[in-house]
Amino acid sequence: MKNCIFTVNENINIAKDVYKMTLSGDTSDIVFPGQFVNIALSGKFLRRPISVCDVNGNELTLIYKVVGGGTEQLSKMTGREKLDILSGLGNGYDINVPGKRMLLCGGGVGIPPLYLLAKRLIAAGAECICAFGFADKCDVFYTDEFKKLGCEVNIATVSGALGTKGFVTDIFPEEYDYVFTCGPEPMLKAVYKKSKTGGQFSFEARMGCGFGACMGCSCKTIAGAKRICKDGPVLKKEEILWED
Amino acid sequence: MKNCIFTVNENINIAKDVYKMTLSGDTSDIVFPGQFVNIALSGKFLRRPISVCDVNGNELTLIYKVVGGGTEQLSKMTGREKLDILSGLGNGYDINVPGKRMLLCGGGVGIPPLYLLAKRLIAAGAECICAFGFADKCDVFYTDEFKKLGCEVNIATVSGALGTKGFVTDIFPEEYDYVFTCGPEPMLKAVYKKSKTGGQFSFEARMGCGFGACMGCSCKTIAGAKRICKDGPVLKKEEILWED
Amino acid sequence: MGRLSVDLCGKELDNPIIPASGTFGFGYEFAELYDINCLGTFSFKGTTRDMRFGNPLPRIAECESGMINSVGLQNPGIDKVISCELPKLRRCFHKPVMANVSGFSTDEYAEVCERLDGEDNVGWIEVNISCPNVHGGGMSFGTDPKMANAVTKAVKAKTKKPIIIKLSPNVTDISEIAKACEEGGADGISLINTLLGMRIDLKTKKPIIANKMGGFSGKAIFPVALRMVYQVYEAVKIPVVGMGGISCAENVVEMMLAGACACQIGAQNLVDPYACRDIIDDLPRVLDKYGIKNIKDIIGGAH
Amino acid sequence: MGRLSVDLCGKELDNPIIPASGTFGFGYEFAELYDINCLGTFSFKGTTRDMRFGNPLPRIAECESGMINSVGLQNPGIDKVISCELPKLRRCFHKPVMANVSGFSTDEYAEVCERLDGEDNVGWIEVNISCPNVHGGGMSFGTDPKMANAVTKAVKAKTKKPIIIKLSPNVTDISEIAKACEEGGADGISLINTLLGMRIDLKTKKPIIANKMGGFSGKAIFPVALRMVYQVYEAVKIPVVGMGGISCAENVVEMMLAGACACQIGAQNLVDPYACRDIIDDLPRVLDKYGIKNIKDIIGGAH
Repeated sequence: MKNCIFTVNENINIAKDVYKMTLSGDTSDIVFPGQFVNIALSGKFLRRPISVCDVNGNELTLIYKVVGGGTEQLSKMTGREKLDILSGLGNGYDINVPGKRMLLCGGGVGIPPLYLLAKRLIAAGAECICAFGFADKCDVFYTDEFKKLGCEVNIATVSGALGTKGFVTDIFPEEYDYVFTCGPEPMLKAVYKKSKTGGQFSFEARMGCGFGACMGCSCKTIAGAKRICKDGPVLKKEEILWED
Repeated sequence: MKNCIFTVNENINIAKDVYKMTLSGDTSDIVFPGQFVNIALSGKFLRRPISVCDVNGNELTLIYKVVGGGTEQLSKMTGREKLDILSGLGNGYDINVPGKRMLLCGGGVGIPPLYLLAKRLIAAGAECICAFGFADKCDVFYTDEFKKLGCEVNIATVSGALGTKGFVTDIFPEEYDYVFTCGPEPMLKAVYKKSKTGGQFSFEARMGCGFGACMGCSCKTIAGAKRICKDGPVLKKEEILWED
Repeated sequence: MGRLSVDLCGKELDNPIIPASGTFGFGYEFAELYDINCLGTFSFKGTTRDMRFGNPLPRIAECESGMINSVGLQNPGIDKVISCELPKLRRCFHKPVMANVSGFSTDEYAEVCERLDGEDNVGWIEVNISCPNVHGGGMSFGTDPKMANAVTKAVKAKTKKPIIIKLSPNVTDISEIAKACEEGGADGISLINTLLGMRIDLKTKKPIIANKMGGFSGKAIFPVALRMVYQVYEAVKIPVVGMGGISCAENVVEMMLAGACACQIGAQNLVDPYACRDIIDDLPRVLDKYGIKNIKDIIGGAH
Repeated sequence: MGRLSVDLCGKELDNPIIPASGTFGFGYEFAELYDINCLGTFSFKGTTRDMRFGNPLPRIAECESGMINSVGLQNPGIDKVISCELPKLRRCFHKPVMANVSGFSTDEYAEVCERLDGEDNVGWIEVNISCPNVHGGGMSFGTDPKMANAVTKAVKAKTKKPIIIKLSPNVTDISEIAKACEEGGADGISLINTLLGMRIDLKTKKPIIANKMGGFSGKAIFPVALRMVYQVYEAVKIPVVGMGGISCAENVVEMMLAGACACQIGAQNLVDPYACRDIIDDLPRVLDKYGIKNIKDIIGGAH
């Protein structure tokens, strides 16, 4: 974890309520795909956790959706703003997994962290098949970017306006060796049920600190209580304990 | 009273901890010298009341001293900032007074409102003799500006580094017809005691709203309770009731 | 009956927005700025039997997201309120107003309420049993269920106007006090009055407020107010007027979900004199955003 | 003895800055960021006899200038704290630590304190009688002077470590509770724990916190905390540790003027993990600014 000032370079609307922000700063503590940063915003007490989409040298890419006052404030930035950021939070995905055909399963703004993951997996010689779910056509983003990395990209929309009508579980490939996933909890549950391989699942929670101090985001796992922010957000499939 | 957005044009340090800020905006409710504006600052709950130094068309001049976090924030503005301002607050000085030789008695940042007053008095054909008090040489400001209006300016400093060593009451002219004053309460008391003519005294208080709603700044007068912000800040000499 | 209309003790309000007592005077300062007839109603400056100057200065201290006041019930006394303020008010405000009453004995409360009983432009009497500023005054009534009950009974015996008891939040069990007022015959409960707070001046090293402590209000106290409104809504059957730190239309919706049938806006009026008008104007947008048809449908919806 | 040093129940602290329980874990997360030996001490995660998972999620809600938490005393239980956490802690923190203890009966409080009595790196035991998160739990002890007195006596009988009782602010009369603890033999008082607060999600129209209500902390509550520290300082002779909304060195000076001999920093650690270190570094500048030679000279200076 590092606390640094980042400078906003660009902040563009790429889908309905979804923005891509690039920033410059000390990214040295962002080591694993699936980690997140926690952004202080003026007038807001708590920081806003946003997953890392990509990191290139000192450039950080974040993709986020406007869901409340904090992300709305973020969306109005136009460039040159200075942001106080805690970076390199969370455990992130572990890419040292068995097999070659990797399934990357993402829903909505759960997709961005899979981008750096795909890059790393492909660099390590793996094949990536993406199963991405969106509500509607206007919500779709970043599919070309994944294709450019060399991923096979399959899309499902709830409305059916683009790709297969339905959910990510409706566009699972026949064969894959391992699944990485990030998205809303109902999607994670569906992926958990449908997938027969090992996998890593990235969870969301309302957080206090984002670095393990407050126990605000603890969840029960097979291996005991874990803090989503520090021991997660990525849990191994075999650790997961679904409540109710 | 009017609530408008003003734009900061300039903000310069003119004496120790003292700044002169010019702003553009709708000044139409600033009618009398001695009125004040109430400035909203981001992150501060209460507005900051600052007396009007001058107004020219849509240009407003404020002179203020850094005394806490709010004025410090104000002092760091460099231009183009937008400020939410309630303007035209308070009763202000009434220049329809008997006589021709006016004594303008000011201490420190009590001096700025006397500037617009001097302008108005001179325009109305009066003579202005200023008695200004400062702590030390580094605190002195705006004396040349008063001279340029045609005022006679006498200075006292507590340290004696400039002008007469002592207080404003040590540099009273022999003759004058009326006194207008603004400054810290001990100075107002001394002027009240020393002056033999009628006069108008501008008071300060910790305010809540600045426009008469909260009763946060009421004081007792001969004429009953008055709100410094709404019925003041200027009281006629004959109304004043000193407590203890 | 618009989508913003609500019922308060049998009287319809065009909307649930009510400037809180002590932040709106008798309305004149605000009437210079906008037509205050857009309000649901407003609660006028706390009135006692006798004229009061109130506490010494300073009476105001700033806080993070709020302020402390210690005005100490400055008011002209009930005679002048009836002879001067109410007639003057009739000219700029054409709806029933909420009269806010304070006192230092059950007799005084009863007497002031009796005086107001005949005033036709008084729609409700809000009885402040909680002002934290006055030594030996309102505080004790609001922190003791028996006293709260006694005041309620005393004022109910003297007026037919709906009686709304305004509670202090500086208690261990707000529900207990609310129930005691309901048992005493209260027609409604309003809460919360200010939290008792303090600031010290680092330069003088003494309390900023002349009276040392004062009432803390403003956005900062909203979560405490919301919690207490939620608790009181569960404790009593009479209507609850919510207040404490409301600064926007979203806060109004949240407070009504907690159980408020109407909302008072206090400190926000002092920093933004247009706050109430703007909140009323903004409410339809917020209702649309959250899929709410009529605001009265959401009262207590979070339970 | 530097200008920042203070005495806490007979033990000298290098400075008055103490991260508050529940916002600093057992210190490890912060030890990765800076050398936590710069602290006066710190109060570790509230510990109960048995392991607890705590409350369901969500446990966190944001507020204006603050936050609500409803963690519900998640902790590994006293056995694991003694066998795992304290030895691990010795490696990164070389000063006496403040052990924070919670319980659901006087026996449990007494048992946990007895277990800690033999731990040499525990300098003080802070007994939380005020956690508002646990149904039927700590709350009742902190709101009743008799229960507070009973807990104090029970723990004092089992340990020679200085006992600091941590009070809940959700009471009518904080002085009464503090006096009951002093009478029970407490060596110090710490306050305030969180205010009971609530937020409602406008989208779901239900409380954000799974447990509905939770503890409100952060800058917003500072004026209430300051007032209660001022009151308790006048009510008791034992040392008072002040906390509640402190976010900067100026707040520390203000809290000490009100009567605190040391200060705990809570929610601010969660949004600025370097807060305590930075406050310690900034204190000399603030003392200079206000003409204070040694910080201990100002304790209670506003009275």
